[in-house]
Amino acid sequence: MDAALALIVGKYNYWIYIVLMMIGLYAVVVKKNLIKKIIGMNILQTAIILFYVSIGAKKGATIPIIAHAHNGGGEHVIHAAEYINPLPHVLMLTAIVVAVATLGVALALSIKVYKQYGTLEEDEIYEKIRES
Amino acid sequence: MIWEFEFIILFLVVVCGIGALAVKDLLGASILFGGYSFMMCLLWAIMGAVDVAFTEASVGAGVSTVLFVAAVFRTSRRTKD
Amino acid sequence: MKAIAMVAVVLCGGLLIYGSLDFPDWGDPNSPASTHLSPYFIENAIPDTSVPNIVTAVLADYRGYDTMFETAVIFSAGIACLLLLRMFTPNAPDSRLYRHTPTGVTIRIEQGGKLPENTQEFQRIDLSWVPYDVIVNTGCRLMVPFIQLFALYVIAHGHHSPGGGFQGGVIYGAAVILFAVSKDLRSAIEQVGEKMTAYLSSAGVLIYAGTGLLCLFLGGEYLNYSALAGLLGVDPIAARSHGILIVEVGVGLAVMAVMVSLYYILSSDGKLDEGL
Amino acid sequence: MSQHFPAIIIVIPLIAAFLVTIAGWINRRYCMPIAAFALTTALYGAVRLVLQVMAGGAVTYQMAGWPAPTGIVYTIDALNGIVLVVVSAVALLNLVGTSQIVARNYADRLAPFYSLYVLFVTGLLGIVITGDAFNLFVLLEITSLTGYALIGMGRTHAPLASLNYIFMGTIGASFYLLGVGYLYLSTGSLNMADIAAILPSLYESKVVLAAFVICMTGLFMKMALFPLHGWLPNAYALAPSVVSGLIAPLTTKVMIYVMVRIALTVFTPAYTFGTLGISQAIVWLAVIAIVMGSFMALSQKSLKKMLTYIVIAEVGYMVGGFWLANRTAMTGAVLHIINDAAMTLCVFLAACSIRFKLASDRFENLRGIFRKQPVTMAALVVGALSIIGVPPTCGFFSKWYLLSGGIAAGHYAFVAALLFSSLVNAVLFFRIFEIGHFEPFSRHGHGPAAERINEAPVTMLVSLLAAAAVLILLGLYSGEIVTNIIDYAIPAQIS
Repeated sequence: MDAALALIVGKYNYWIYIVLMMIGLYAVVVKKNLIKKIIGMNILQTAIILFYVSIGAKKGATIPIIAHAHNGGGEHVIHAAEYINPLPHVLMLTAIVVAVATLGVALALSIKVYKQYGTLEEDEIYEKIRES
Repeated sequence: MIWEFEFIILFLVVVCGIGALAVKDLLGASILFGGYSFMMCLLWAIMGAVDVAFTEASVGAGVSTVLFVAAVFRTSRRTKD
Repeated sequence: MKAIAMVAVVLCGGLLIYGSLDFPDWGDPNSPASTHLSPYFIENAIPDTSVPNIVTAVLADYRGYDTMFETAVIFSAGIACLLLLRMFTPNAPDSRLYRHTPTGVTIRIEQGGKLPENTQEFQRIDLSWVPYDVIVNTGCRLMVPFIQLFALYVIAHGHHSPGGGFQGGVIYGAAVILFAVSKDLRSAIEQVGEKMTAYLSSAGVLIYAGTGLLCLFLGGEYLNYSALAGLLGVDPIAARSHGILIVEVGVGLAVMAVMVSLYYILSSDGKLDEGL
Repeated sequence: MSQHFPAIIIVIPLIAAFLVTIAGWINRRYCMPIAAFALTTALYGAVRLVLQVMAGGAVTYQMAGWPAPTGIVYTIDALNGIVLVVVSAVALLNLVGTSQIVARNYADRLAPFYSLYVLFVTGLLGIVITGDAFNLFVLLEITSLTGYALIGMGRTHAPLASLNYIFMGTIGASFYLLGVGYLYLSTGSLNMADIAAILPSLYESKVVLAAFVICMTGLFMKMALFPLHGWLPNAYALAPSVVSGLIAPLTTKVMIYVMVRIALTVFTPAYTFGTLGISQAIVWLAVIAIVMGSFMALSQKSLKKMLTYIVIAEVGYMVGGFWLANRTAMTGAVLHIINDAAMTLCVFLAACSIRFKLASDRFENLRGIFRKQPVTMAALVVGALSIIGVPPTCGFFSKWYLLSGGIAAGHYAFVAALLFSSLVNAVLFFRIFEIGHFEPFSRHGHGPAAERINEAPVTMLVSLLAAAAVLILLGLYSGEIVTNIIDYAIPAQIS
């Protein structure tokens, strides 16, 4: 029981990312509205970013900006344990950019689809394709 | 780090995410998605990822929402699910 | 379909949960991720590049190559929207609305007729026009310059505080978008035109890639800013710091231009005529 | 300068993409030459790199001067050297072949088109050359984004197909990113060689298992292995013909290369084929992919749609050959990456040429096509023979390796699926030849006037003939390719 509790409490951020990821995945696959699908896709991507940021977290450490860097830096020794792991943050900056770029293209395409079929619902679009 | 605060934000993230997908109006969904991004940004700021939080605040909660609203404005607000 | 999707999602979640059982605890300072590579960055960011913000140092120097492609991703998103939505041979709008400013009378001009665009008395308005709002207009007009100033600060101060080219560029783009939302799209395009966004986005990425190429010609590896030391007249470590600033400016330009052009194209259906 | 080739090969196309955009506002005629120059440079650099690798072993290049685990490092060995040559050559041939058609059909959007075209190729080259797991993701996204846009610019239902591709592609890429995250969590590194060095002590870890499964699922989605192939047929068939000659030969093949790279370099053969024990399941999946791809190809009524299902079946060949896990089959799989890229290029270029003249590629419109477009059809015949696997062409040799590898592994279902698929391919293509050659054209109501030769533009014919010649040359020299390059590409542990 204690072990299970420790598992849940020690990693609760990881559970939240799994929940968000499943929500996003479900929305992309099941939702019929294209904009809703795009929102689901974004939630999926954000969940993964949350996962990476959780990897970087470190208890008892501060943000990865070195204090007193330029005034009297000589005697100030930097310990790695004092600062949060910066690498996942760097990777996730890139991932956010990728997400917004994908979002732009997806929205442009959905506008184009709307202009063509007059609706954003997938089932109505397929109906129109079958009729023509 | 105040764990109650973090817990509330984690809860709000999930609520906003589900809300954005459940609400039956695309404009509302875009705004809720903006709220989701902003909550996410707070969460990352708490975890010490200040650069990521800053980016998410300007991109996710800012520009993405505007792009969503623009796209909804150019298409329709109607949705069945 | 719904059932299959549900099964797939549950399977996927199960796999993820199974994988997370072996995770180190959240925030564990002794996890491999915090002990293998990151101590090097934390301890050597200042000696190597003289940039206190480790994230900036890693982003633009150690992994600068990733960041170059990140800028290229943004650039290709802008070009992709241009290719997909922009109508290069616009068909004239069905009708245009003009407002006679002194009296507030609105005239609709059907296809074919045209009024001179820049008369004092007549002002072209969007088909879905909202009456002039003092609070919104004045508020936004006041905010835009300060947002732009803040954006420049974020770009320039990325070495010492959170921020950098990408965030600054987005904020600058947001200022232009705010202007376009509060006034109308045409007056925003008069300020930052379509050609300008195309040039700026190419120029931004060219600055980045060109800096790398310059390093290569000066005898270093690609993007090895310390090769610029002779050119900038500083020691190799400071040269890395300056190199980071140069590429951040490039990133900022490209991101700002692409954000603005994405908004223009999405909000006007590719006609760049009437916006949100 | 020669030590900088790994950087130049990526950077020159990248810079060219931006120059094309600027050139588009000045004078549109400059766009195509700039793109062609960039791709030629890339091809030249790739060939030089392969020669360098053959002479002196793997080449490494440290970006920004940082050594391996800290910075991003390029490692070029025999495997990615040869794939680099294939990617740049295919892209260049398609660029030259379609230039006149593009100039005529897309005159108003030349600059964005060529800009995205070159960026797409840059992304593919980068995926192949990189030695960093995260860098691969960024480049993957460049390729995908430009690919979505290039597909979405097509007519009729292309935007919808492209949107579906976005959803599937993003899920795939996100899974890959998540897998890399799991690897990073358990090893703390992003460099492929470094991860491989740390992993052996973690083989029993659940995290590594999950990382492997997630990565592979994402890649299978991207390469359209059978149950996850839903996006591919519509996206490739509805894409503009000038683009499908680029995307169809390259995307899936490069993804298969990534799978080989991840499975062999990151996870090492000992883990992939030893500890894991899922090879058999994936081979069976490949068998199903081959059979289903062939069946679905049979039921199609237009040339391009049929070709897309053949692409799905071919993905099954390579995945199956790789997971058979013996040296012969793996040689076949790697050789097939090269050959399949060339033959897919050949048949898709032919389809593009036909569609340009007929404005349709439905089978009933192909009557008399041999008399109208003799050169195009000659190239299509060579490509078809290669896909079927007739000896002088290259398709035969890779299939031979795959077959003997399947027999050596004792996996007779795979062998049977390969033979069945070859038979189906023969049926498919001979049906087209029958329609094009033997069915009387005049039945359609046109007079004999329409039977005059009416060929596609010269550049198209040149690259069609070049592609056909490459197919035969690859066949004639396949022995040399195998002994000089592919033997070094496959790690020695695999017997």
